[in-house]
Amino acid sequence: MATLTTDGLTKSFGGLRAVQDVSFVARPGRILSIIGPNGAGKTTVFNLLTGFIAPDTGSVRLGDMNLAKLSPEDRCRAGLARTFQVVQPFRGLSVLDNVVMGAMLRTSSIAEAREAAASVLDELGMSRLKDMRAGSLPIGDRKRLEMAKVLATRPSVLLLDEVMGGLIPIEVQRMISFIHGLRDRGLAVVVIEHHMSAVMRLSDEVLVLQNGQPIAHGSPQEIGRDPKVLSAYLGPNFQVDGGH
Amino acid sequence: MDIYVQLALSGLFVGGIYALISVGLTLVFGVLRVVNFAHGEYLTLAMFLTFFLFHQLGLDPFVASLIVVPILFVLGLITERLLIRRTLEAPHVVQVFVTFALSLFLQNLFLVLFTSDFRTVRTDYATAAFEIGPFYISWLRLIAFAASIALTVALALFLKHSYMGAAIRATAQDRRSARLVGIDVDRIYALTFAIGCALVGAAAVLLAPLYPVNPYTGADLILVAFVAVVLGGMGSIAGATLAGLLIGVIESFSSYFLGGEMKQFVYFIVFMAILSLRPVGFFGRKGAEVMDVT
Amino acid sequence: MLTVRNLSVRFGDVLALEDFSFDVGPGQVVGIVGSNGAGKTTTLSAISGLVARHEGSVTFDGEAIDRLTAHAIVERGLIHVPEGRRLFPFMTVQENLELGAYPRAARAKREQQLDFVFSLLPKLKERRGQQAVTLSGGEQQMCAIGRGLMSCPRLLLLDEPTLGLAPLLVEEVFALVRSIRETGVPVLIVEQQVVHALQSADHAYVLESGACVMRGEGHALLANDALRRAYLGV
Amino acid sequence: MSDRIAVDPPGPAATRVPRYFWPVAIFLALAALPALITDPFVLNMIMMSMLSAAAALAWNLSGGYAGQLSLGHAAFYGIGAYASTLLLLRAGISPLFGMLVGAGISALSAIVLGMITLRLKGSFFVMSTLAFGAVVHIGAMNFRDLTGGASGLAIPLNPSVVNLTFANKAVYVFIALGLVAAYYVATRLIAGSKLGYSLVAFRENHDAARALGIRTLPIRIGIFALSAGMTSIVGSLHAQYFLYIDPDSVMSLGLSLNFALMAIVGGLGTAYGPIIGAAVVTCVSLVMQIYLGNQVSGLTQLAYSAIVIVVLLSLPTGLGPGLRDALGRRFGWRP
Amino acid sequence: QEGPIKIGGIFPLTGAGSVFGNQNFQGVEIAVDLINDRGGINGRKVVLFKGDGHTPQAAISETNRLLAREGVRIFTGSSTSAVGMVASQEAERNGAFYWEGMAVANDFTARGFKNVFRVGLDAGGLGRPAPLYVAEALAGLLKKSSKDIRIAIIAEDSAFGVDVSSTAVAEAKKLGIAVALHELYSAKTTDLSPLVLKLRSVKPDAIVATQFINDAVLLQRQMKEMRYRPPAFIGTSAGHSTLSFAEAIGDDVNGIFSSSYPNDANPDGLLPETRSDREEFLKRYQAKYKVVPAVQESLGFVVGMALIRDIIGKAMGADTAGLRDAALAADVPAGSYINGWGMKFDEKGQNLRAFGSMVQWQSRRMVSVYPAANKMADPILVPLPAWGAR
Ligand SMILES: Nc1ncnc2c1ncn2[C@@H]1O[C@H](COP(=O)(O)OP(=O)(O)OP(=O)(O)O)[C@@H](O)[C@H]1O
Ligand SMILES: Nc1ncnc2c1ncn2[C@@H]1O[C@H](COP(=O)(O)OP(=O)(O)OP(=O)(O)O)[C@@H](O)[C@H]1O
Ligand SMILES: [Mg+2]
Ligand SMILES: [Mg+2]
Repeated sequence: MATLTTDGLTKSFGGLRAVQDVSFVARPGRILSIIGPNGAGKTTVFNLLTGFIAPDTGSVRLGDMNLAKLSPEDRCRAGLARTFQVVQPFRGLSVLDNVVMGAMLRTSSIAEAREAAASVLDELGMSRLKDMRAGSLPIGDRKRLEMAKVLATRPSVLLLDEVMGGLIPIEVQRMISFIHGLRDRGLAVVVIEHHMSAVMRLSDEVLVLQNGQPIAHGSPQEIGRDPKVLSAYLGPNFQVDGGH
Repeated sequence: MDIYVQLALSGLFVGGIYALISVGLTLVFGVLRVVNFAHGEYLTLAMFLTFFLFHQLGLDPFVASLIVVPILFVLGLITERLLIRRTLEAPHVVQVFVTFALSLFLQNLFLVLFTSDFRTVRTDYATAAFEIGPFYISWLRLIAFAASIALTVALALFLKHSYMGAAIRATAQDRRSARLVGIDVDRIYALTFAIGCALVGAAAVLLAPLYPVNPYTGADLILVAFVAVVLGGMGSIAGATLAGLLIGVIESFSSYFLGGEMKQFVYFIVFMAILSLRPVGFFGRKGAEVMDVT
Repeated sequence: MLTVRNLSVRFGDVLALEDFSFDVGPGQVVGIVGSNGAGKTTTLSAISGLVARHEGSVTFDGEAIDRLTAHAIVERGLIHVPEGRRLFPFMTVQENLELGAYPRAARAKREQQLDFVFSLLPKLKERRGQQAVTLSGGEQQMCAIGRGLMSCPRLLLLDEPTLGLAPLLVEEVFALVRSIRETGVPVLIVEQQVVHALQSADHAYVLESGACVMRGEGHALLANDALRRAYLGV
Repeated sequence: MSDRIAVDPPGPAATRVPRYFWPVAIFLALAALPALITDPFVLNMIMMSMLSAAAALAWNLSGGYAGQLSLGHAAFYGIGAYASTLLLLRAGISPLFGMLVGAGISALSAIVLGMITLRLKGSFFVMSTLAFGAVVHIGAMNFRDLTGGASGLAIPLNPSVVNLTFANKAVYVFIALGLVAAYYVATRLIAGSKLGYSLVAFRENHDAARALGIRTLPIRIGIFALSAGMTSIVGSLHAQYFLYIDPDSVMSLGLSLNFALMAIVGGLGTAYGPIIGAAVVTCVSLVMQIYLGNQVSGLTQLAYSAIVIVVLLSLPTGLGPGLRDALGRRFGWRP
Repeated sequence: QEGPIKIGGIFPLTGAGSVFGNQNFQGVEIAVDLINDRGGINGRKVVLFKGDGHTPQAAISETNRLLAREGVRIFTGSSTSAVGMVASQEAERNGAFYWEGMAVANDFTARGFKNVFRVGLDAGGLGRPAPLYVAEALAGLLKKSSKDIRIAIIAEDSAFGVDVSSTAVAEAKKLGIAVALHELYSAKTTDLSPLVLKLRSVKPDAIVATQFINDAVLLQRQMKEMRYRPPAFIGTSAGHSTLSFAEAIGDDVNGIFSSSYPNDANPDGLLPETRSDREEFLKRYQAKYKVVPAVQESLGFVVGMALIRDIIGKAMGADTAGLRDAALAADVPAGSYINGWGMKFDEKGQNLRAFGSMVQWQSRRMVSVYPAANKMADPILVPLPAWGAR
């Protein structure tokens, strides 16, 4: 299992500074949450990490490896996997085949990939959906499918972009336990989430972005009390333990 | 020096007609997301209509336009209703090949009805021209050019400033959302397709006095229009116009300097070169080619 | 105002919604909550005509609207703000809003309505010239609701308006819903933020696998133990 | 381009009969045909069907499985036809070798073209392949010293195996049948492999595929090149059967459209679809010619295009999957 | 042998080549009707089957269809070389007899086929008359010597234009005529003004053009628009010898030459029975199609008469070997066909007594002016008067 290190990531779109000087370390067995207002640059950070967008400056390293020159697919092969905020299923294929596409990365036999995919679906409690067409799933199941696909690539660092959006509280609870399970297996997990009560329960540390810049970094409790974060993001009524 | 100006002028004049043919095609693509391979056959049909009105009733092509353009509009409505509408939910390839088969169908229908003979609209003014300094300018080609540009500008203004135009643009961007703001999307589709056909009808009326028609005339011309549409950025009216003009000028210069047989070669090479540098064409928006993902 | 009786929707073999009946009265906020795939979006889509084939009846202001096309339903003032915002991406905020006033009834009042929306959502006024695709998630949501308001709605259907929004904005959206109700326009809202939704709703329904399993006043449901266990895990 | 293209359902194959039972049985039955049939019209019809089927199978690998809708494949067909013919005419080299040279040239040009155009999406890709086809066609017309230009090239009728020229049509039919069988097997093998899955992943959602570590560009270029090479070989065979080629008959846009049309009519992204499509389209149009050909000019094509429209509208996933679904519903039968 | 004699006609009847294909076919059909009305061949009727060879693929399947389904063993065609090449190859492969009319490819008779004959011209036959005419007659009319006369040779870029124009270039060089410009372009073009500009700057004494109809019309119109007028204009059979061409440009057609299949011959040079064939053909064609036949129709008629009357009739049947012997033995004097041709084949199967001619549009009718045997009138309007004054 490897550590993901980023240093001084910066990216502008035209005149807009979407991400500015963002640095952090995601360690095996730990969960880092990135939060911040809409448009703060969170998803852009993921795009930079996974190579879908090239940074203006800044570096990304996985263990000892500099990822700068690698394409998204090669970063995934190296063990850095992500989900999409706007889910990207293979709509025309069955749920199982969607996951097989991920599982293929670690085996050259389709039969083995199918077995691996089936067991991932099982872990996520999605076995009964395996023959459904991915395009006909409701939003929540699509989000879980998104998880299943990347888990099947057996990543060492997992980037999750709002996988809890659209889930009701009890489902959120299940998702949290699931992610804790991943952490306990030694994965490094980076989570983008607006669901604050989830963030509080889930994270080992939290990074807050605003207008592309980091404005706070610390344990969930520290963040929940940080006045800058409260005024920029959480709102004055926020309570550390109870969510809203 | 003079020769460059004269070449540029003739290039622009031909380009104007390419532009008018392309604009209808790009509009239909932009809104319905249908690449209409039968577009050229509507051109042929309208040229035949112009010919028969001229020949049987003695109607001047410019007068005939008052009949031809509305007929094409109605035919567009009918085609959309009978055929295109049924393909909108089908896979993209099915759409492409339904319109391809339609083009084959119409070509052979014309063949059965009109035979493969060439027909010419011979007006007194067909070759009238005037001189400015050392340049010769054909009235008809000048008028065709001016009318093409005028129609294109009118279309752009209509799209930009009328409610209907806004509805057409909205439908192009997201058909589901369009439904939700109360736009009758089926009607917009029919209307857009019909406008596309009417535009190509107008192009045909302008072309008829210049060029003989037989069942394959449209098929010969349409390849240029496809290139113009893509080069301009699919769905972009301004882009198609600019690309149409550009192709006209490229053709003109390359046939003078490299020989007539090379002109297509040159513009196809330019086309591929531009696309490899700017994959979405002149005014295409990134992501526009996959914009509507319902 | 809106009366829905025995609504059922089928997608191929999947029964997405079964026998759902409810009412939205004048000036009411009615909430629908439920887990993923429960059929919430399907309900709204069936009402607004996006899903054409369904069984049961939908009556709006005494008129049966279930055989009408989507645009005809919009003309009658029943406005659906869909899941995932769905703005016209390459149009400006102002153009998006103006298209909201496409229904004939709304066209005449376009300027007046625009002022109203801008006063309610000042952020949009600030961004009026910006292309929708470049807005942040929250701004997009505002714009989508604003576009709905531009149609002079007589009933507003909101599908997961807070999805993906930062906590501060979630508050703002619910505040907005309350102020819309103040203007006398009833709102039917679908939400996964169960607590918020139930707090704001006069009346609420709980869907599960396409069937309505609970109904009642918002506050009452929020206090219901069964619901708290099933949905809040407490 | 679209998310609703039929795919060979990946999944455990039907259990009762061995996986290759039906294909092998059908192939053997077909192989017996040339020996039994002497009617040259029917033999020609089978030959044309097989040439089309092989080209459609080749097209389908890239166009169907990877969703790379190319309308420039006739260029590769033409390159194959010209390469083997020129080597035979100018250097006396056997077409058996010449077709491999052609396939190599086609694959190389596909790689170059792919590196430029495979970054383009949707209709942009389609149009740029169309432009490529046009450029090659115009090139063949204009480089007259090499290609004979529009006058074309005639191959002498000197029957021999080395010349791949035969007086007896049945021999051609055997060869074409073998080619179709080989292409079918290749398609099945690829479709069931990691490569096939990767292509489908790309077709369905490009970004998602990349995010799962699937290296899309190299495999897409690879399959494009493979498809081009396979198309090219069919082109060489075409030249040897017709003994005359010119740019219009071996590299026209119409030809490219036909490859695609046959795959689509039969069932895109399936191994058997292109064969069904090619056989049905070819036979229907040839048989119709018998009944309509002596009437008014154009009637055959009129009827043909009308039938194509009706088939596409009523069975948008193609005859193969469409009929399979219908049979499946009726008899629970799944080949 | 009883039953009718079956002939298959493989012509492009649909698609881009169909204009000439249909015209050729109509001519052959008139010949068949005429012979049948005169009692057939030895009392046997002649039946003509239609095969639509709109592409080489179609040609091969139509040939096979007629072979297998209709029992046809004698074929004729084909208007375009691509179709003729394939149809004849398929006939040869099946041991049938093939009789070509209009396809001009020089390679056609160079393939070593045994049963394939071309009664019509090769590319040289169409390409040579123009330079010859320039050297022998036009130069004098333009008051120049053939040493200092300059011509521009332009052509559309299909097999037809390429083959014909390159033989014209070769012939001109042989005759010592300067070729100031040799240029090809696609017949599908919508604008020839760059070509007109080039012609204007080159200033040839005569333009020799091989064109189809639409581009022929376009060139004349654009020359007129741009006020450019060469001293003489020589077209070629395909585009410039059709009624549509005259129809499209009106009186401006007068004075234009066309190097052509002879559309017509001076009746004085024809054999007596040929004269009556000629009248029959003109009468029957006009009765059936309501227009005056042009060169492609009369060529079709010649092709039909030569095949049926002089080959099948002599061979007394339809057996391929017999037909081949009859063809090789044929020695039909010039003036035996309505266009003045005769028939004698070389060992490759090319008719040596087919010749091209020069016609000129006079009062909007085509009139033969060259060679002497076909000459109906003297050339007029040389050099060409201004546009609108013809
Ligand atoms: N390709 C792009 N071109 C231009 N601007 C972009 C692009 N991608 C993102 N942006 C802008 O960059 C900013 C950051 O976007 P990003 O998607 O990273 O926000 P986010 O923090 O993920 O927000 P949310 O919580 O709403 O998902 C936004 O203002 C967005 O509009
Ligand atoms: N177009 C469709 N085709 C097939 N099935 C569909 C389609 N749309 C929805 N469904 C099915 O209908 C059921 C209800 O879906 P719906 O979108 O209404 O759920 P929802 O309650 O809105 O869920 P979420 O909270 O995830 O948005 C789901 O099981 C879904 O799979
Ligand atoms: Mg985001
Ligand atoms: Mg929903």
